[in-house]
Amino acid sequence: MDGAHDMGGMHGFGPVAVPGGELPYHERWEPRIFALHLLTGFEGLGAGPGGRQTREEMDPAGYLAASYYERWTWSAEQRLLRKGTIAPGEVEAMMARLAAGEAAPEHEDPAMSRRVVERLQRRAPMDPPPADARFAAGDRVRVRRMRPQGHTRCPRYVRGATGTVERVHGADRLPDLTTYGEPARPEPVYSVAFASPDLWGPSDEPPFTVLLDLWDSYLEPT
Amino acid sequence: MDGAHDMGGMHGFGPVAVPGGELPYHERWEPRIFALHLLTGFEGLGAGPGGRQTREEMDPAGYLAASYYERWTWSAEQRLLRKGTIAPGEVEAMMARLAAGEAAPEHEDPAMSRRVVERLQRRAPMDPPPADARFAAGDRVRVRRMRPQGHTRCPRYVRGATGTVERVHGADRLPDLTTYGEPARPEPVYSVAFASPDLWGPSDEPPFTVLLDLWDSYLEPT
Amino acid sequence: MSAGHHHERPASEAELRARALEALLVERGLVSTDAIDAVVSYYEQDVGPQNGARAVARAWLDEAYRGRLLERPGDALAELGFGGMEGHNMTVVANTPAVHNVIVCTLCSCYPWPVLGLPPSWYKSEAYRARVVAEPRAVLREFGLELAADVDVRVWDSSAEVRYLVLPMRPPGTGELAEEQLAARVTRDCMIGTAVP
Amino acid sequence: MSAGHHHERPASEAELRARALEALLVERGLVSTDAIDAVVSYYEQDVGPQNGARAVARAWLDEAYRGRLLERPGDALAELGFGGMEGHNMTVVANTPAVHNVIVCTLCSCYPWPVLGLPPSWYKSEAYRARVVAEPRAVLREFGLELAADVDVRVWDSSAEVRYLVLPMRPPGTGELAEEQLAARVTRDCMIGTAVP
Repeated sequence: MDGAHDMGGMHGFGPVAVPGGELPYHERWEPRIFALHLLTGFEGLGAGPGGRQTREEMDPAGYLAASYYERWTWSAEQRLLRKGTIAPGEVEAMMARLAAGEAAPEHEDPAMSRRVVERLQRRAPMDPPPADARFAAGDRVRVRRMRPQGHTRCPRYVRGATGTVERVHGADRLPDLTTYGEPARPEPVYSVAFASPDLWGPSDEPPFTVLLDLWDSYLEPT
Repeated sequence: MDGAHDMGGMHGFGPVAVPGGELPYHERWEPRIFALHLLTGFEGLGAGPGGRQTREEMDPAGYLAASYYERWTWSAEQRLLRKGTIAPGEVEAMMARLAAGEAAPEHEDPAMSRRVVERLQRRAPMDPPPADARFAAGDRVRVRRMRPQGHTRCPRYVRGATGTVERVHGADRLPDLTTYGEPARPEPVYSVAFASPDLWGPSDEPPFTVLLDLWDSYLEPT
Repeated sequence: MSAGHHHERPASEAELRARALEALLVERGLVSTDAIDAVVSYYEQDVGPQNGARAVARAWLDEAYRGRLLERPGDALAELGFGGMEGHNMTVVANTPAVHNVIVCTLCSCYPWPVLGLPPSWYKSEAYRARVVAEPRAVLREFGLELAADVDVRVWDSSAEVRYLVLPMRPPGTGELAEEQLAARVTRDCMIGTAVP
Repeated sequence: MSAGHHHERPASEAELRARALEALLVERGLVSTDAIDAVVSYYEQDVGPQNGARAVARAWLDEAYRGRLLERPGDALAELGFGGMEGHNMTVVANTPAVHNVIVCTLCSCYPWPVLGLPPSWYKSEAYRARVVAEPRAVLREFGLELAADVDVRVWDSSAEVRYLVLPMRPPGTGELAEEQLAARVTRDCMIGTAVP
């Protein structure tokens, strides 16, 4: 999905260093919706594409207008609606109750607390790199041109560009397929280095290197 | 400038055919701001990059949130402010007067009316193609990779792609320079045809052809 | 007619701002109300798809004119009195049984004003600009136009100062029709390429 | 502490919607207030840049640990008790006099939670995601970091499941410092690559 979230290289967003930028969030509801989003995943309360993939489905104007945690709120709600955990209109009804001054309900479940922290700590590394990976360190590769309708991890700014494999990270299933529950076999994921002129042409800055982690399916030999 | 206006290939904008889409505009202020924008240009009341180039400078969220004629309103105002024809705050002051019910002023100038229609009708074709154009019909060319900070007519979706010159349209100065008053010599503008798989990779649709008009500076030999 | 009269609902912020710009310049005598009216009227009354349709009908009836329209479109359109802003460098692209043409401007909203007037809202929409260069058949299908799989769809992105006009194929069963009747068959969308006559 | 108490100003639409989602699920017993508190507290109290800083300081003091951190980062971080979600596949990239590393996620906001906690707002901003892969020196300059022209800036876009941590160079004049004192010199931004110790 080539949406507003695919931002590498875009202009017009202004400076990076702005007042307040150092903090991870500014209001108490922000870490709470983050936590709630994780919990809905862990507890199986949502359905369909994950939070990240769901946020990419926001319409572009809405995506750019929303704050970071507004996007998380949106994706949490969409996933809950898809599963049927909540029904259309229920959020608005609860908003009205809270706006009218009703106290937020509370519910304690220490077992769930232990479960979620355990889940945050669990380790789950990628498979090791396959012995028969198509490319090896030092190989020149070209990123395929593509316009995937759905989720992808191949940003627009590297498509068609030529780079050099630095290493094989490991094996992983293609998110372009797994996001939608489609079958996918583990395939090599490479670290590919691009010289900046091969991405952006001439620039005011001295040349630099951009490295991306790219699935085998995104690449072709030069 | 790689901003939100560079839309070729992007997802998430929904259907094309929507109710009301057949009309050029829906409210009376819309053709009037269009006309006013043309007049400010003809009468030399604005300064700096033109309307189109100015609209590209809107921040991306603002660009996508705005309607078509809201963007024109924005660029007209920016150009008038740059020239000093209006001063900061004057628009808001006039908005307050109009909102309070004051009648809009009127002013007649039949000579200006004649002048503007004459200007709309004036013909001003491009220079003929130069005899020594670098490429000729049938030549394979590659579009340079680039990330111009300013205005360009080379959309992101063709950069790095290979196509075939169909014809040499004529000679024109590079808008990437002329927009900012920088000197530019007329150079060939080519019609370049791209096979859809060379832009987008595999697709659900049968292959098709996309043709763009590209200045010589955007191209390199394959 | 000036803006600002007879509003039946409160003006939106956008409308108010546009009207304020006009009011500021008019109040100072920098632009005139009648000059604005003249531009609006020019594209509502004088210039529009009826121009392009006339050229198309003429080309259907007159092989020599068709040749001129494709070879020297600026001159051929000038013969009919058409030309001017956003039409300085016209290219006319002819549909054939093997080729269907569509025009777009992905970066902006470039359009051949002298022969088609001002573009419809959908032509300026994000959706059209984004999609027609990447999935033209899906877009044409929204307009009810289904092309055979072996037709080469050619999408012209007006990225420079050239403006395009599609010359559609003459529909069968129109052998008896005069120029004016033929022109009536040629809609704006036929000359953009999202419809056929 | 649950949301919804002690608001000093009217809640925004965004806040109200987020609180309503929590309230709906809590009311039905599908999530618990304390589980939400536990996640928030985990990333505010237990996990943050202090973790990464400890690994960096250890690497500065212990060549063997440095070797393990670069070769088998997952295991080396686990030695210190660090690991978990968004850190399953760590890669540690070392700055040298010739190389300066910076991390980003242009498509999303991927970040090595177990060693850095939750990312600062600027890391998630459109501006950072758009610019650091295309004009890294201009971005670093905004953070007050000016690199020599011959340094190879390597920008790591976390496009897959690998998460990155920058191992900065040990600053001169720190020969006497113990691990804890060294760790105090290592800010979060040093491990993203927008600062140096």
